[in-house]
Amino acid sequence: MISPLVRIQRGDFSLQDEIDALPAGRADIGAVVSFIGLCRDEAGTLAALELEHYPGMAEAEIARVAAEAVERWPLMGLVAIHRYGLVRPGDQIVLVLAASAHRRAAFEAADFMMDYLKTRAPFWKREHRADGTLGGWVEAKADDDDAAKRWDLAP
Amino acid sequence: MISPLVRIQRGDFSLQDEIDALPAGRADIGAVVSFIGLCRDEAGTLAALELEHYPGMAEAEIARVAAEAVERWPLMGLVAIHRYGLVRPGDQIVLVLAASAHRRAAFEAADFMMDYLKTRAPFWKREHRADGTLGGWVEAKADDDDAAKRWDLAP
Amino acid sequence: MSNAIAKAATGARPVRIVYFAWVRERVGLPEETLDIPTDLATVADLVRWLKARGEGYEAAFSDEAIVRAALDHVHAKPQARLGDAREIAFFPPMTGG
Amino acid sequence: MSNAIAKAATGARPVRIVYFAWVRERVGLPEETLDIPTDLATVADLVRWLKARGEGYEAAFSDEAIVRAALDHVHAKPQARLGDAREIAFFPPMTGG
Repeated sequence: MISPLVRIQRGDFSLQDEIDALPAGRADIGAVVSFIGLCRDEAGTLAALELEHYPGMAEAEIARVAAEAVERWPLMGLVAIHRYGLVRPGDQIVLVLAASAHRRAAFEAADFMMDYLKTRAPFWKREHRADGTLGGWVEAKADDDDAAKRWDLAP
Repeated sequence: MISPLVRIQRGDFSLQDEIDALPAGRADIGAVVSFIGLCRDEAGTLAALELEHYPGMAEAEIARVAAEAVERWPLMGLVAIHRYGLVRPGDQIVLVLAASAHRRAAFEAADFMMDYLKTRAPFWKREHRADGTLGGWVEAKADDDDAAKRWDLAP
Repeated sequence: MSNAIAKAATGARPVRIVYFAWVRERVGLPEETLDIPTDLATVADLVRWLKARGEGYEAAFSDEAIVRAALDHVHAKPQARLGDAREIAFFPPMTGG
Repeated sequence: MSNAIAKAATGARPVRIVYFAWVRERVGLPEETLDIPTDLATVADLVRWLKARGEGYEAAFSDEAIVRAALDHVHAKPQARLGDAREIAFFPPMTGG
């Protein structure tokens, strides 16, 4: 079984670099699904999001979720990168990449990784408003818990 | 509603270029899901796949599937690129990219696009073997039809 | 309709027929323009008419349930009416993606 | 077990407690090392003990059902046993991704 790549970092990442780093010369990869989560600002009132995280546990928890994905699906590559610190609207926050022989496994593994990242990875977002004030902590959504629960069923 | 970008081309494509071409400066995109389909060679006996297509209908049919996706999900970007001609093991064949405010819509739209591309886009694969002989036409899989049928249910 | 009258009068109309993948190989050509009888109502009627044209067609359409059709670039079932379609395509189940 | 006997003898053991996001703000510090009574069995027991320490803790844990915990970097439910955990974390529901 493959070793997932998990990185928690302040700086930006490049999807293309991560795809290029997938095992080259393996002609058994038929499907690569990627997810990029970006900092949104629907209202036009956001200056930045501050991402607080729990160092040590963030890596450990995402690695556990990734190990579960590798257990469930026949993956040939699995990458999860999550940023912390200040991100501006339009900036990348999170990347998940799953490679497999067939598309179903790659889609499901990436989808699963994101659902669990949302509900289990120790990160918290706080808003910095465009008017210079500090906004509130972003509230967790019941939707996300429901999404994660989908995977408790045997696939 | 957005206009999906559909391209049928002989040459390769770049996921990064397509992501970079998504509407910049729109801070309402929170999720970008991409799918890349690659030429596989599990057995080590494949020299190349030859992709025959129906010019005119290939574009039209993928555009119809893309229009259906735009109708079903609140998308801010949708790209579908399919190659024809000769592709070698490890080469990219197809790209789908879906951008939305939230991850569920982006995942589902990309997944839907691929299921319909597989079963409705007029492309046919034939094997060229490593020993120089011409292999058979790749047979369609019942799996793919079943996958496409999932979407007939109202979401 | 004057159009229908004109057709009934001639009894045939020219249609471009295109073939792909192993259907193309069995028929032996990628496309042809044929004068088809105007009394062929559906895709299935046209398939039966084509099968009578020779061995290659017979081989291509030996399992009619497998071969797919499109009328003017739109997928069509065997029972679909040919209507005024100007380009009719036949091909195996698709294997793109 | 000699370990259990040692604990029972001292009646307390040092534990590093870390807080995040609005739990950290309400408690008023990011982390502290506290000598906690060895007779605190579960996460919920520890929360009750912390709430007695002052207003900040009271505010942080006012809705106990909302605050999450982790024992040595692993998510833990209120009824989870503290065991020998050396680092115990409290934080709001996560909003990463």
